[in-house]
Amino acid sequence: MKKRIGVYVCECGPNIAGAVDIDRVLEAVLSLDGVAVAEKYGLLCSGDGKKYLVEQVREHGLTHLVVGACSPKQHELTFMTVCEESGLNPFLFQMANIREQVAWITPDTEKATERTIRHLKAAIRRVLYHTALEQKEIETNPDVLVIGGGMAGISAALSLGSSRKVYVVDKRDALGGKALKYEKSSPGMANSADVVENYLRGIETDENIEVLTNTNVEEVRGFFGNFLVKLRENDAESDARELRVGAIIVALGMDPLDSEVLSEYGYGKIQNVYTSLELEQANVDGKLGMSGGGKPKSVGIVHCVGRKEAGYCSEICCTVGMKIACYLQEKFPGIAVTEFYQDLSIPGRGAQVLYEEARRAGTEFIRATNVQLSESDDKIKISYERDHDKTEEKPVDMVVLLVGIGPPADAEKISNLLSVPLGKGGFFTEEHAKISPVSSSIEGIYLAGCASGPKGIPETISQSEAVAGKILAGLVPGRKIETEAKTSRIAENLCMGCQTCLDVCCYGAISYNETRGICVVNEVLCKGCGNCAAACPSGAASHQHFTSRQVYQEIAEIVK
Amino acid sequence: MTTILKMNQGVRAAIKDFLRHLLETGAVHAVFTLRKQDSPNVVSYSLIADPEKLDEATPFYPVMPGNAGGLLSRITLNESFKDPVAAVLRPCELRAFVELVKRQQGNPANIVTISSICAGVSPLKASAQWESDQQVDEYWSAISNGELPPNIRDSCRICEHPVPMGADIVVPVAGEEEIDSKCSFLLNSEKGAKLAEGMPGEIGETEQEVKEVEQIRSFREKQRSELATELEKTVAGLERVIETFASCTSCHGCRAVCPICYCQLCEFDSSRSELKAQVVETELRKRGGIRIPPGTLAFHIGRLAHMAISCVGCGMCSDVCPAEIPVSSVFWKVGKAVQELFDYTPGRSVEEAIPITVFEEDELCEVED
Amino acid sequence: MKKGHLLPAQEGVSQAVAGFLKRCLEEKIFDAVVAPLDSHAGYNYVLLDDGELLDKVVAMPPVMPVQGAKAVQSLTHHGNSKKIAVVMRLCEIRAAVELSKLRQTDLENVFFIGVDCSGVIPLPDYLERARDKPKDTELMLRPLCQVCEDFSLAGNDRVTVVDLHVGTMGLGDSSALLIPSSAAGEDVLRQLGMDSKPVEEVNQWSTKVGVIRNERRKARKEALADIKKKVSGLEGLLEVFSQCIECHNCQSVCPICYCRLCFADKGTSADTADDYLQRANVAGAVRHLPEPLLFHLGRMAHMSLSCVSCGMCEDVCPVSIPVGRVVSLVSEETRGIFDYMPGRSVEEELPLARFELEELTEVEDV
Amino acid sequence: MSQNAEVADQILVIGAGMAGIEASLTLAAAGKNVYLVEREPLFGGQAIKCEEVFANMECATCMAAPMQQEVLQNERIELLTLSDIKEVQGVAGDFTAKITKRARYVDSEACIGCNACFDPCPVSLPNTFEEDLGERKAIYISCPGALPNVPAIDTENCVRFAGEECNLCQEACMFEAIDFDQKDEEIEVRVSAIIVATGYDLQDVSQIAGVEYTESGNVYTAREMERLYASNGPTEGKIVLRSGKEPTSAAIVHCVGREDIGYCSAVCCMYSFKFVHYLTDKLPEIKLYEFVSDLCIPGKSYQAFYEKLKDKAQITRFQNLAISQQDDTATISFQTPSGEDNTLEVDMVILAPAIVPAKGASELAEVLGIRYGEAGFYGTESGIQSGVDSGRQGVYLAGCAQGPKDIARSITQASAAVGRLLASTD
Repeated sequence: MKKRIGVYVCECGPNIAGAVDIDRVLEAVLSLDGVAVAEKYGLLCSGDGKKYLVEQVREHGLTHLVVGACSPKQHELTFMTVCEESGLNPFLFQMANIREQVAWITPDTEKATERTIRHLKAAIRRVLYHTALEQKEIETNPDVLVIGGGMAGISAALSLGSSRKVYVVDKRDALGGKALKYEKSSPGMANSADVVENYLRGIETDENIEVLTNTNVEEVRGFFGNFLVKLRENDAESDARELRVGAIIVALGMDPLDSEVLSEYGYGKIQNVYTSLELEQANVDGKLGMSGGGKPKSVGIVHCVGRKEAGYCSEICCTVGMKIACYLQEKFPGIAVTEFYQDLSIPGRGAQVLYEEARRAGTEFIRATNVQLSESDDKIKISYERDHDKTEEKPVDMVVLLVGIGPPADAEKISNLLSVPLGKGGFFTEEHAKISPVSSSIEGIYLAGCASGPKGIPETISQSEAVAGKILAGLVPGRKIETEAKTSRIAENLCMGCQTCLDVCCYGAISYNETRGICVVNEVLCKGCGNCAAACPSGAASHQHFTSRQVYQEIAEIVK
Repeated sequence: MTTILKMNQGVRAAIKDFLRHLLETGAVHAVFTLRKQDSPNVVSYSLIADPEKLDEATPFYPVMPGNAGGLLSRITLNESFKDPVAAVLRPCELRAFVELVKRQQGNPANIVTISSICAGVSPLKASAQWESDQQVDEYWSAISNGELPPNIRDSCRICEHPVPMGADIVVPVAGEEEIDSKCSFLLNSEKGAKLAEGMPGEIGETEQEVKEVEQIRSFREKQRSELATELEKTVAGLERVIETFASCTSCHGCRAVCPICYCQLCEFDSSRSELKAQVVETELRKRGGIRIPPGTLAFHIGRLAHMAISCVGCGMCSDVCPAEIPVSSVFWKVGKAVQELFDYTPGRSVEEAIPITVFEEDELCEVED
Repeated sequence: MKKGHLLPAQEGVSQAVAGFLKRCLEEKIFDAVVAPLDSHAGYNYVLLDDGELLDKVVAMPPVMPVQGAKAVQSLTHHGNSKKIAVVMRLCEIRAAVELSKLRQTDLENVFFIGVDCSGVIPLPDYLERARDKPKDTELMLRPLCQVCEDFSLAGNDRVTVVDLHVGTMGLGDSSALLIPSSAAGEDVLRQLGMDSKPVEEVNQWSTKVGVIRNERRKARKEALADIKKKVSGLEGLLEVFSQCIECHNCQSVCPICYCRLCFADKGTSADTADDYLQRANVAGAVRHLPEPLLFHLGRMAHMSLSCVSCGMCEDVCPVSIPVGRVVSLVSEETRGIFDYMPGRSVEEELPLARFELEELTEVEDV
Repeated sequence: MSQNAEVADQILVIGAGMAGIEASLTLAAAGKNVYLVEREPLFGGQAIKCEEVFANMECATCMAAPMQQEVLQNERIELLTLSDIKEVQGVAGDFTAKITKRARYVDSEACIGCNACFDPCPVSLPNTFEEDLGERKAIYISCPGALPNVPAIDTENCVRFAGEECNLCQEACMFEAIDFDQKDEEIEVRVSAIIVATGYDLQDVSQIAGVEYTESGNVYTAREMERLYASNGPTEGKIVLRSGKEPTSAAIVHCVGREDIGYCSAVCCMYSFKFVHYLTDKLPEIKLYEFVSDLCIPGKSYQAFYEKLKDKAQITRFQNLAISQQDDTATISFQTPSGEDNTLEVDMVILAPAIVPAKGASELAEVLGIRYGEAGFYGTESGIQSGVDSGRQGVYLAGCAQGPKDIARSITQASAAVGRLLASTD
């Protein structure tokens, strides 16, 4: 079919009309091959302007549309909608930014006119190489898989259970996670176990929530709205179970930093040196005390164990230390508790309250570095440097090590299954650390709780509810989802199967076809970022709306 | 009757003057020809629009850094020149361009072709080593002695078509003994004649068909028949073919520089030509061994099948072969046989259809029944 | 000191290696062998399971008509279930390893036998003269062979992928060493009942290799400094590559350039005749194709990190551009940034395929 | 927005900072119709005042602008700028809110944001958005790139509204967008739920004992520093003192006012080290001091950020700090942890003031009938919960209105508020 391009220049009031000789521009572009019409209009983005464009496209039987106006950021969408209304595929449209890139920055009318012609020629030449792309819609399954049944997992499940089926999978034999081991939760000092049990009752009574304990995720395929998950029970001969879900929540929780550092503190060698988790457990079991059974008279709480090695602050240990101080002071009145800290990280109002309470109860806080433990008689000698110079010593009966939070033990396995990358500290990487903190880079896979980094229980619940918010908003039963139209493609005959594109794809949208020995793009998953096209050395991968040809053509005209 | 423009200056100066005349009068907007690069003794094809840049042009430089016919076809692949352009092409380059136009790989509109009666070019491997003008001087002095220049490509030594076919303007070079003091341009077409208007020199008519000097022609014929006999011995028969191509490194450089091989992705580089497991099994069972990577010979045979009918014998393939395989000689031999079979001369004219695209009722009757 | 098995080689190293390989085939240690064979007019890699063909094995051919990695690639690109022993130079083995990272070779069942390499003669020189006069001492090695440090496994911790190495240097004409360099290598010797001990010859071999390596190292520095001078700045680069006729032979024979169709051959620019004309109008004159330099720079961007400095590219350049030396120089610099050694091991990931939090910090802005 | 839409599908979001934007976008995606009410003439909250945000030093406007554009283009979101909540009646599921929408005097539909009206305006005054470091006209947008890109007339300073016969701006406008007859509007909306995301303010440092801070001296607040470095700020990113000189030394003081307010504001340590990057980026030779009491840099990525910058400044622990100003310098007197008295004179002091509830927070709390604590933040931080509970059913909290937090946590809480809202209505 013969190409009939319509070129429309927006005067944008005096913005463009006052800086550019539009008539000369129109004359120059009208003579170009394929250009059927070239016209100007007062304000194309106005209601009348849009109506005018729709009529023009129909009247002239245009096959392509080029608009010279403001920044595409402002009105590309407006004009693509115009295309759609007029029956033209919206991707057969190109916008030239002649306001910001020419009119506003070129005082000389002569020059501005020349530049405008260039920009329009470039757009005209580019649009010739555009192909009509289709926005597809796909059916979705609203159900959700939650991996991990700790605080993060169960609170997310509870928020979602009212509207869809939720599967909570945990490799352990019961839900509840680590929060069950705490008597109280810092900084609010509410009764942790009560809360968790309350949540668990909620899970039990919700018919929509199915709990699968002793179960591992074995395989995940598919994409947002249509995941196919294979589960298998631990050590069972039984067949794998297949589930269809629309979204997946990674709520694997945390594991304490598996740290050789612990042994540097004499843990395991010196009696009465405990980790904070052990102390919490002993407290819940009512076995708080010395290993021989006696009551401790003095306790040292050592902060930041493993921080240097891990390279980050685990955020909650300071308040945990204060909580433990409170436990001890409550159970053993008159006990001397000393906190050996580096920096008190106690953001927010709640933490401050707890800190003040611990101080009121008599806890001593010493800023100390280079803390070392050794046995001396039946005491533990803590030696440390106060204010980076003076070495001091303090003998205590018992030591609690506040061990930092590390990524969950399963992180790597699940990361590989889901193609969600691990980043800093070995935690799951968010789609965007600031504005997309509970999404992963794979659409439809969300992160809640400590899987993406150390955090306390309130923050964990906040994340779970945030994930629920995202799923409730984005995966509505019965609603279809639109896929990206501007995706990548891989030319079969050129692909060598080197899978470099697979390595650089952030969305898990590329898979390797073993039989054919080539890589294939899943158009539903592809977000059109173009990483694959940039990485492919043979040019087999290309971006459909930014093909080398389109870009070269545009540049060729600009630099002419 | 052919119109002829006679000039009293050497051909190398005359052609540059002529081209300058074309540019300055606006008869053409640019000239496609060889041009010296900044690095010494390096020439490459260029599109020249500024008459001043013609000083760097060197149209009949005895080196062919690529078959210009192929290059011109790539430039005009998508659309033709919109303004007139003059292209200086050697006969084999012109013929390659014509073959490519037949295959929709180039567009001749708006191109005026200037060709020469060619004395041959130096192999690239030799010219890459040139450090002075000595070899070029030797080349021209051989011509003015009425001889075939020394050290030219094998394909040039046996060239059957040193006289261009269908060029608008033909510049006799080979065999012109006074080449450095006078020359003539044959204006074969109206277009050509029109271009020459206003050039200093004497316009006349000649009935005489242009020929290389007998000496050169007979020398080339002798070389050809010698080569043919030699090839009978060295190439004919499967064993010998295998031997000829045994040292092939599979670099496929011959295909890369061949003007006729216009495919973007050659069949023999495609996934279809990859080694298959069952082939390995069969070969091991049959012979106990298989050469890897495979398909060396198949590539050459396949290429022969695809393009021998259009081979213009330019010799680029032999020039780039790192294994010194006489590729062009083999292709000449096979090409000649196929071309004769269909009475086809590649590049003779755009109108002449490529034999495989037309069906003649009585063709190849010898292989039927 | 490395352990080794002393292999008598009165009839030449090739025959000794052939004998060894024959035994391996007889004992069914391998299903097949890939080795260079003297056949017809040249040396070709052949996959064979017929022991008799091994008589034609040439352990160290004087030329490299095909980079061995290409042979391994063509054999294993779509997987390989045979247990195969591959006899090759270290640069060929390393290239095969690089290709495995790019999923072009499958090395699962491949057993690498490296051979001390004294370097190869450029193919054109060999075909012209050496074929008839193999002992012509006038003939120079490939420029990159002259400065190669990784020609032997002795004292070499930069190559860890060889299973068994054939040491020949410094041992005279009558013996060779089999040096097991992996568990699989040791296992093969054990199965054949061949002991491996720290014999005196291992010392001789290491010493000799060390001496040569030191010379090479020095020469390499000079050669690269020399080439660096030549290609410095745009002017230099343009000059070096200006003779290029875009035959792309360098790319076709490069073991690392695995693309079926090079980006530079795709014709993506789709420039029209008119574009050329316009450019000619602006510049006065334009070279017919995009600057060849763009092709070479693009190629280097794609493959220089994996360049094993084998020198194939330089061998096949019809206009004698020192392309191999330039790429090797660039490679040395780019590899340095990532502390990467192409073909060192299968596990070492390609720097570009791997994201390190702490890399290239000098170019980041905090 | 459809007038007939069910009340259940209408939601009111108060405050159009990052939290309010995130909440609105998520609600719109869920098919809800959102009234997004913003007090200021522009939206984007505090985040858009930063040139870059820690820890990746990402351009803040580049991060926020796409979300803002989406708000402006989303048919389900009605952004009401220059608007205040006057009254809220009803119960969860059916609230009626009265909103006063102050007149902008510029027709948002007709205006294309070409800024032609600024030049002719005869009034110049300090730009409060720029912390008074720059000037603006009586018809103005707060800074280049502010959204919506529609000016507003500041009636307190416009001479026409003071009775003069000026219509210069109107004359300059080619689109007839300036309408002096616009009136404040009273809007009544019925919504099923409310999300409160009113953000925070920085503590007024002039009230802090021992800190001498005047608007003409060499002591700056963190926000002034942000605007000084901002490429769309009053100096276009050039860091100069009020005197016009470049500082050769600067001290960044953490925890200013912490003792007064009694809590750690969570983000100051990080942005204080961000300032080290700002200053060394523009002034590589500058000598920097960080006065730190306790480093609060929690989370997996913040420490690495600190490690990268810590050597570019001299870090000093302090107690009992006082700041005084001289003509060209400022002096910090402090005690080291071991009790020694010490002083330091620098060209510039940058204060990291505490985060306090937004101005008018308690009044709004009364209007909304929600709980607020001693410090004035909404809701509570105690207990085991996400903090989105306001104490009133159907009203949810998000962002710094509930307590100091960084952008990521504000955004998380905004999604969480939507999560709770949707879960309770589905």
